[in-house]
Amino acid sequence: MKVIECKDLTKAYIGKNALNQLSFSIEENKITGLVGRNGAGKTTLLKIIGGFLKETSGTIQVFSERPFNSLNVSAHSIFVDDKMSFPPALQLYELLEAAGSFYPNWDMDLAERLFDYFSFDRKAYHQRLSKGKTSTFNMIVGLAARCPLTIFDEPTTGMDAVVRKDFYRALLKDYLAFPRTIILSSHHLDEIEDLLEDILLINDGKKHLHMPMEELKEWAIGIKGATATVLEWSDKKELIYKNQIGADTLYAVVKNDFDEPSLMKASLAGLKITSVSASDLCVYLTSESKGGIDNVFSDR
Amino acid sequence: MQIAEWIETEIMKGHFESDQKVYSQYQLAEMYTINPATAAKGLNLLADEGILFKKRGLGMFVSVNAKEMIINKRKNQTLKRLVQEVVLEAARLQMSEDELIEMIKAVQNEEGEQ
Amino acid sequence: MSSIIPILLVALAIAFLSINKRKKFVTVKITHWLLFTYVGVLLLSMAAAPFVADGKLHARETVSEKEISQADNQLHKALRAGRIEDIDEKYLVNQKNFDNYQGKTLEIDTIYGNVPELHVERKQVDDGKIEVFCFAGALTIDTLDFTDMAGEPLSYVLENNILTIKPPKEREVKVSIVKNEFTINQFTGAREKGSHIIVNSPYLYMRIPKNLELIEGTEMSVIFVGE
Amino acid sequence: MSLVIANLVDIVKKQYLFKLKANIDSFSSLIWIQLLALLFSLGGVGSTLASSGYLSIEVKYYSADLVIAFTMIWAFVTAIIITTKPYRNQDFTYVTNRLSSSLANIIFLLTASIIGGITAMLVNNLLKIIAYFIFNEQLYSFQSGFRELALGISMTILYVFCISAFGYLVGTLVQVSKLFILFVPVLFFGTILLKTSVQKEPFLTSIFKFYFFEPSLLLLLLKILLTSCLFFFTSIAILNRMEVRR
Repeated sequence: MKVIECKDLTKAYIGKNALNQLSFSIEENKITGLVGRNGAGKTTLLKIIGGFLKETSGTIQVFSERPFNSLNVSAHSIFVDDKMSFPPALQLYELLEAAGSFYPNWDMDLAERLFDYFSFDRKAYHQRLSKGKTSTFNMIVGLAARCPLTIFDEPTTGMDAVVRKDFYRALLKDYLAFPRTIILSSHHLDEIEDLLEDILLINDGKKHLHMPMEELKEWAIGIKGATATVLEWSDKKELIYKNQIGADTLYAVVKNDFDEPSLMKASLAGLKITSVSASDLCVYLTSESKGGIDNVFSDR
Repeated sequence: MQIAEWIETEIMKGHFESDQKVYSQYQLAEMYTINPATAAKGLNLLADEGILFKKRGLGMFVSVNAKEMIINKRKNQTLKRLVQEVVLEAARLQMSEDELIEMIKAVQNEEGEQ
Repeated sequence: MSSIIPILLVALAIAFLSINKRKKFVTVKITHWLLFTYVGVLLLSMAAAPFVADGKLHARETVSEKEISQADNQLHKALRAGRIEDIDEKYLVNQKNFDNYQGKTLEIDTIYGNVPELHVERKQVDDGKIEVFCFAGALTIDTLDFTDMAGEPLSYVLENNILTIKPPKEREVKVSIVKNEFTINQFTGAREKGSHIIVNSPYLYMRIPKNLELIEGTEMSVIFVGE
Repeated sequence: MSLVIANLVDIVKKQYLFKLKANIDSFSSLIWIQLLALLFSLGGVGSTLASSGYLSIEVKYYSADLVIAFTMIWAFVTAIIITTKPYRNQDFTYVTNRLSSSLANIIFLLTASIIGGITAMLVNNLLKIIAYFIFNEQLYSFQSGFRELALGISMTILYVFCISAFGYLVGTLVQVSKLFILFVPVLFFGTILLKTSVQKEPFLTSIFKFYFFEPSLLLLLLKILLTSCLFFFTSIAILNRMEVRR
């Protein structure tokens, strides 16, 4: 069953399309990573899914309903980011209780355990928390709500490495116990890639890739070697990234449609074949030009 | 496929006997903090190779001759590739065949002493 | 009695709210204390307000303008008819008897600018007794009856066969009135058109012996009752 | 996957309770404002001097009118505040849609009006006590029974509620465009100064008379309730299209 279905989804701000004819669908009970550069439209997309923003054109269905102004979507989804707004008059523990009164699947026990683990003070106030603590608290709310659709937009902002790791582990453990649809957007793809089942890569408000994480890991390969040889091998292949190292060495990333014997031949020809990490690949796929930052400095 | 390799190693070490049930995808997911789909893919890879077999509704079990299959596979694929690289590197360094074999023997002796 | 009902109602409302709150509110905050204290003080003062009376905080009788003018008319009528026994005692502000009046004549004079109406009743007997009554209409401020504070509207002395009507001492009446709020006044007809003070003029009434000759002073107008 | 369909009434109820807790601090400002008004009222809200011959009469008036007026201002400001961005975003942190958010806001404002209205009317007694004990003044009051008090309280509540409805609309308009921050006061003071040729008196005066000079309880009830509904419906209609957390 599909939890989210978008068709030609467009969101226009003044003079600019944040989302442009975006079409995709997300299956139930999968963890999907939403990846893209800054300003690619990730947050806009997530806020439309959460019902905060109104689509300009196209259709979006969450739980088979248009999310904007849908009480149903709001009741069964939660949107977590570092800008979640809580009333300043309430203490942290009261905020948890309030969340408990709203969300039917709320697990107060889990919330309290996480609360104590991350050593929160029950009587503290949300707006006085540090950046990392804010994110941690919001994450607790997001996890304990157990919403059928849980959206994390850059959930780890400000968290230190240890807390980030704890969060990923908590997310996965709770997901295993209570499977649900989770969308996770993050800049740290290398950190979250193990968690993900699917990945949705958007660029300039358009869908670039949407595939299982496992496929993405084998989707491209890196070839490194003498420039001429590399060029010969990558000829007629879909070139994703190319980097000239030194005088006569070239590193190229191409779409992986080689078969096993031809790879063997390539390495016999002195080429170094490497796999490309998902996070690098996403950077290559969404970079403005094939040359990356080096192009800026190339013609000086 | 790290998961597949890890289970292979476990079988080689004798942690799993033949006909014994291996970890489920969910157990693996929790142990390694990975998505259960990823874990399932690793398990399925081994099932496709015949190292594991599925019992419907019960999970994955170690095949009777799993160890040999792993040994064969590693010999024919993993080890072969490693050797290939060694040979290639030796050629780049302009080592003779004898020199290379000497080197291999020396390493083997060192390992044996330990 | 009437003030107890709203107190009960408010108390009930607070009890209801606090029961509802007890489930949800884990922490009692300063605001809660503030609110409870405030409402408590208000309720206390509400309960206390009628009791601080003790002669000071009076709830006054209210009289409508119509009632005042009616009462004034009736007073006037009774005076003309000579039926002062019918007049409510509260309108009688001053009464003096002069016994053993020996003179044959009585001159009535005034050094009081506003000449009050003087009603004279001739008695059937010559008993040498002159009775003087002074009646005054109500003093009302915004329909509150302050007649009792108006004091004597005039005084008089009998000397050398002359009854002199004198103005009273200057008198200051200072009152502080707690008005009803506009949300009440809007419907009770007491919509404020500024303050409304009514001071009704005083009347004099005399009983004189049968054969006493009355000499009217220059500015006096005497009305003989029953003639 | 079977999802329990969210019930509007249920959500509004939860949200209302949540708002009551979240906005509890607005009630402390109510108390301070009423105490301030009480302080101003202690000097008397009006006085009259009259003399008739020998009698000179000085009347000093006390009433809680000022307290009610201040409570109205409080309700107006409170209504504006809860339409502002942070407050709307708070709603959307938990379960809501725009309709439920507005409905909960309206019920909250009604609660605020009830509390404000009752306390404002009761301040009258506090005024008496303070004037009696501290200023040692001889006070006279009208004999008013439960009927008058109940009438006064309910009318105060209704007035305060109506003002809060107006505040909610103004706040909503400001959310649509910040220009209204400029526009509303201009409109307000403009109508005071502006005299149309048809009407002799300023527009605002006729509005004032329309409500405050209505002697019929039933008619006023109708006027106030209709006005409040109109304000709220307009606000809901506007807010229903608004995006949050942009």
